[in-house]
Amino acid sequence: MPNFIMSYLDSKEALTPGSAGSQFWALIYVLIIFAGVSVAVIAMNWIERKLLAHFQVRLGPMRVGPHGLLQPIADAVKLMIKEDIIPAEADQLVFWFAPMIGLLAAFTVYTVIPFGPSQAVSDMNIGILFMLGVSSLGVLGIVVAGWASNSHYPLIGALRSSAQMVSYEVAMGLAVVSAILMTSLNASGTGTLSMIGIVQAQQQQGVWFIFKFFPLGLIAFAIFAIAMVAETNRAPFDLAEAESELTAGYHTEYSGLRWSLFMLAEYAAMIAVSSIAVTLWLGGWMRPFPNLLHAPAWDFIFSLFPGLTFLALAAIALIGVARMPAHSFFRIQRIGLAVFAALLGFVALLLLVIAVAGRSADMSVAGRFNDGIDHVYWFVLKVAVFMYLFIWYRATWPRYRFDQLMKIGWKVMLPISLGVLIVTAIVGVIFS
Amino acid sequence: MNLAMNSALNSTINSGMAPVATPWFFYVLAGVAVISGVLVITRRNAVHAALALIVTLLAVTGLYLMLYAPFVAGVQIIVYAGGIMVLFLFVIMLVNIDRSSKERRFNRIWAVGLGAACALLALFVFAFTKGKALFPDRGMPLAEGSNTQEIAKMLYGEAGRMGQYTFAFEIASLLLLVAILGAVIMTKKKI
Amino acid sequence: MSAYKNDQTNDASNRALSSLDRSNLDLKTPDKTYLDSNELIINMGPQHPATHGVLRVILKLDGEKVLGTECVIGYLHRGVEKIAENRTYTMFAPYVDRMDYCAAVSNGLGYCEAVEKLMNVEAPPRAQYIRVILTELQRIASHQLWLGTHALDIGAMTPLFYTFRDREEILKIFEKYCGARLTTHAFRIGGCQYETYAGFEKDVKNFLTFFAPKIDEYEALLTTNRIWLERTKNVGVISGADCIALGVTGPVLRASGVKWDLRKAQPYAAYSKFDFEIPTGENGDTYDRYLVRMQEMRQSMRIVEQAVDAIPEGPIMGKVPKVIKPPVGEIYHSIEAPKGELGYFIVSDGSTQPYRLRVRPPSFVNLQALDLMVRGLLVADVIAVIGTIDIVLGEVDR
Amino acid sequence: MPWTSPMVEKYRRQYGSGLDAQTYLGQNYLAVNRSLIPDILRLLRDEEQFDYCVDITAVHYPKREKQFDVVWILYSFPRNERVRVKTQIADGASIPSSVSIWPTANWLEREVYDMFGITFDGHPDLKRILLPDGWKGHPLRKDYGILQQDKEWVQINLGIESGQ
Repeated sequence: MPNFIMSYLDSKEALTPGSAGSQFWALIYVLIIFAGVSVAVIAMNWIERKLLAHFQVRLGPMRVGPHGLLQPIADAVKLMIKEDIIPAEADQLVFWFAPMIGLLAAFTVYTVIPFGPSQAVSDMNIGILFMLGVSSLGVLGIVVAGWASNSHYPLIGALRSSAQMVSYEVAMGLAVVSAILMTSLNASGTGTLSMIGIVQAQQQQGVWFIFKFFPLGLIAFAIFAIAMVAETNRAPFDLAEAESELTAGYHTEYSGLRWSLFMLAEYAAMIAVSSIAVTLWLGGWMRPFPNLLHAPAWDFIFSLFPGLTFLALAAIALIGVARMPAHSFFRIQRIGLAVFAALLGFVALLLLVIAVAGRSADMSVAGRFNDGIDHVYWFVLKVAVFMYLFIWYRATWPRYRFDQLMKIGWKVMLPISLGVLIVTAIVGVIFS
Repeated sequence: MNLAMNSALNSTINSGMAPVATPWFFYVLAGVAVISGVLVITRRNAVHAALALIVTLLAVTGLYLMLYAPFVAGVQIIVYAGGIMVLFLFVIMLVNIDRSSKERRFNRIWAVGLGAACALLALFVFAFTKGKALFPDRGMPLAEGSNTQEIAKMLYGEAGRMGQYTFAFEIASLLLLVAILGAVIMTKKKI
Repeated sequence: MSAYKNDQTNDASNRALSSLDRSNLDLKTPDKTYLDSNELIINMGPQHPATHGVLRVILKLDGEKVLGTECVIGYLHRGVEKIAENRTYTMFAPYVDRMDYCAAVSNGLGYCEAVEKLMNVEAPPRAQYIRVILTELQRIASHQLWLGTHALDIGAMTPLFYTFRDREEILKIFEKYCGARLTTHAFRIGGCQYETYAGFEKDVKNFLTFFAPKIDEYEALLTTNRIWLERTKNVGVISGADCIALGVTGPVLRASGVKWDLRKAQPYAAYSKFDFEIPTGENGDTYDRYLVRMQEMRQSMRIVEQAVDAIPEGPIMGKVPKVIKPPVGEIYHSIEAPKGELGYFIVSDGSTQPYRLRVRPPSFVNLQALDLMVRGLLVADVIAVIGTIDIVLGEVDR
Repeated sequence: MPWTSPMVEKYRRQYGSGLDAQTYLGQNYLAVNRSLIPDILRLLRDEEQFDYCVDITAVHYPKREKQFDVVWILYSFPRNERVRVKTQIADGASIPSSVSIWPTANWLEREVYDMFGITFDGHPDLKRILLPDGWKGHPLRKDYGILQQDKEWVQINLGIESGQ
């Protein structure tokens, strides 16, 4: 193997490629994250449709592939070959690049998301600030798209969403500050804005910040969890694209691939804000009870989880194979699902082998892989819970009206988050 | 992209003194900033001008990063590009653009503007010729890793010592509070 | 009728009148501020996901606040009344199903009863009971459709699928009874054409036991949902006196506190034999209309239950001649359709075709109140109010 | 069959021969001279509590001298009673609007105008409601030819002969 690959694998210190100055690995990470997020968005598409369908006593996509597994691919192909319509009266140039702004903003934040102590593109000193800043650029894409369409509904949608995002950013920012304040409760008295540093602070203090100064951390987390739904324009705060009022809001005039870029940006932003929540309050990459159950045996048991999860998925797919109607029409579907199950099983096996091989806590290649898989697994699992919540909200709640939304943002969430910040500061001074 | 380059970069990071990127990078950012700055004042369409201004601000953000000032860069994005410019666009979108694009592009006090530009140019030339002699010869530690903490010490001070700018900082925030209240009173008749 | 006070009528009609006067559209401008923006005229519809068909509402907005509306209707106009003049009484009967296609059975009942009244015949008791059962089932189905779409308009997706799932059970009964699901043409002039199929009573009773917990399920999703309350309480308020002045009938009128239901006030079919209540609201807002309709579904179930238990034996067709030729004269007959008072005004010249047939559509008249109800509200409320009036464009435009 | 009630007696005394009260199949109606219409309608609402205007419509009799019957169907909530008011008017004649009495008459009168071409004086916004503004003719008149309309429309808009 070339040296520059080994240099990373052999490295004794866990550093992100950005901090280590390794462009090669940074590039690899960027590509992995880009591909991973894109795949996650596609998977989210399928999962959302399936979950919503089951919430609503129907089956959801069933035709394209077994249980509609290939539906997102069919959707993507359809969107790509659809005609890209730019209205004659639209501002051509701005209309053309508006979706890119949102997409760029949504994907840029992934550079600092820590999937593990060294599994991030870079560990910036201003990590969380960078994330909030760049994700706040996403609103530009929406505003500009609504304006460039030169049409009433998109304009109203854009106005709504920019007002909404700017308002909720305030409460969100204050909630974040109260979490950052907690990172400074150490011997040196200096906090950190670095995403990795925030998780490490939780590790050192031995508590996830959601449970810190109960219930202060919990309230701040709740504020953030509400604000992030509003930030990403999801139900029940999806006023910007309120289908029944504004047809489709700011992207009414968009079609085909350009429209799909908006969707991609929206889902990428959902994953990004969930990652912030996980990092700030839910201990990031840490597995449950890292301090309480810290014996090597426990480490080994928890490191089996990724493999077991895939094993469970494979089992579910196998049950699906068995339950498929015995009709020749379903033969190809059954084979497809069986292959899918086999694939999942293979991944499970691989993960289990790595877990067993890397159980000794030394810095062997397998050990490092094992650690990395563990970290990424727990991080992704926590994010997935948030993704499920997003879908659940959408299935359950009606939509808020615009003035009510603003009222909640400014008159309820902002004072509460301000109060929590002040109380957190006071409590922090008293107890440290 | 090889090990030698990596180690070279590592060493620059560790020494913490050399610029983070090549001059080439600086010229690109500066060029983007200047060109989009020109676009801001030449575009008839107000939204285009605002978008160009955002590009300028982002280019300046890049320059801050080159100066090992990530905190200022972050604040630049979050406050100017993400906050103020969104509000700008918000207002501009509601303005009748057809009418404003027919109006005269430059207003009548161009002589003043020209004078200001000349003064600025003279200042630049002066600074360039005098060079380092103008600035105090105090090397600031170029610490990317602790930039935020340094700023905090300046503003709020360390344990047992008030910061250099604490008072100014508090005064500024008070001023902003007054401005917010003023804005509310101006726009709302009944409170 | 106790809740109704007569002395309010004049004021109310004058008030409603002045707000309908379009020259007043400009008067209600908001307080001037330093940031006044231009008024916005937007077209909601006719292609819009939430106007329930091809309704076009021209909205005059200040920001998102509605300053005035104008409904443009007629996109679905098929000239039903003209068609009636060119068809015999029997041939025209299926056409009425196409007006309020969400409540085809009710439309058919009104038409058949009007012609029967004009000919001075009466349907036999068994036919009347069948009519009541099917009409009340249709009322439940219509309200289910309303609930699903109304909730979807307000942003709750899930109730739509629940109500459509349960509405399917009613449509199955219709299908088994007369072969059609939507435009049923279930009744004939003089009675019913079809005897009930074997197991009809059992199916209906099964439906009742199946459906009772389902209403609770809908209510669990919405009735105490905070967001639902915020979106519907004090939205689209209309007083009882305004309702009467504007001719608004049905659940909208009852939600405004006027206890008036044609099934009680001027009973038709076999309704006088059943024990049921007229649910009313107090505030006349969207939430009360929601509650009233939910209660109406329960009351309809009560009626169906009583009717199925007491359904008499006997013929299902009255003594009507083969060729229907009512004597010269005219008649107005109206029934309580799910959406309000559905009336038929028929003028006969003694031939086999109606000389003039006028339909008094509840949706058309109720839609007129939209302007009064949405003034000063926000765009999102317009959607909620259109939904809560419960219009069917097939009936508005005819 | 004549309709007798205290209310009818009162009005008959007041207006004499301009008013004819009948009942048919248990439904009452007043046939009123056109000149009495505004008074009668207002009195019916203010004094007799017919506060709900159910419907306004018209019937066309092309062979008569006064071609149109205009019909108001009224209902009284306090009395739970219906009454129809009818009047005859000639083609081209107008009739006072009752929007000031029952606001609901607004759209109903517009529809009558749309379908029969009867104009209502004092209506705030009398224009077509169901048919497009540029429509020719009034469809519910008996002499309105459906086929003719169809042929003309096809010829003008599609440039072909209608197959009807």
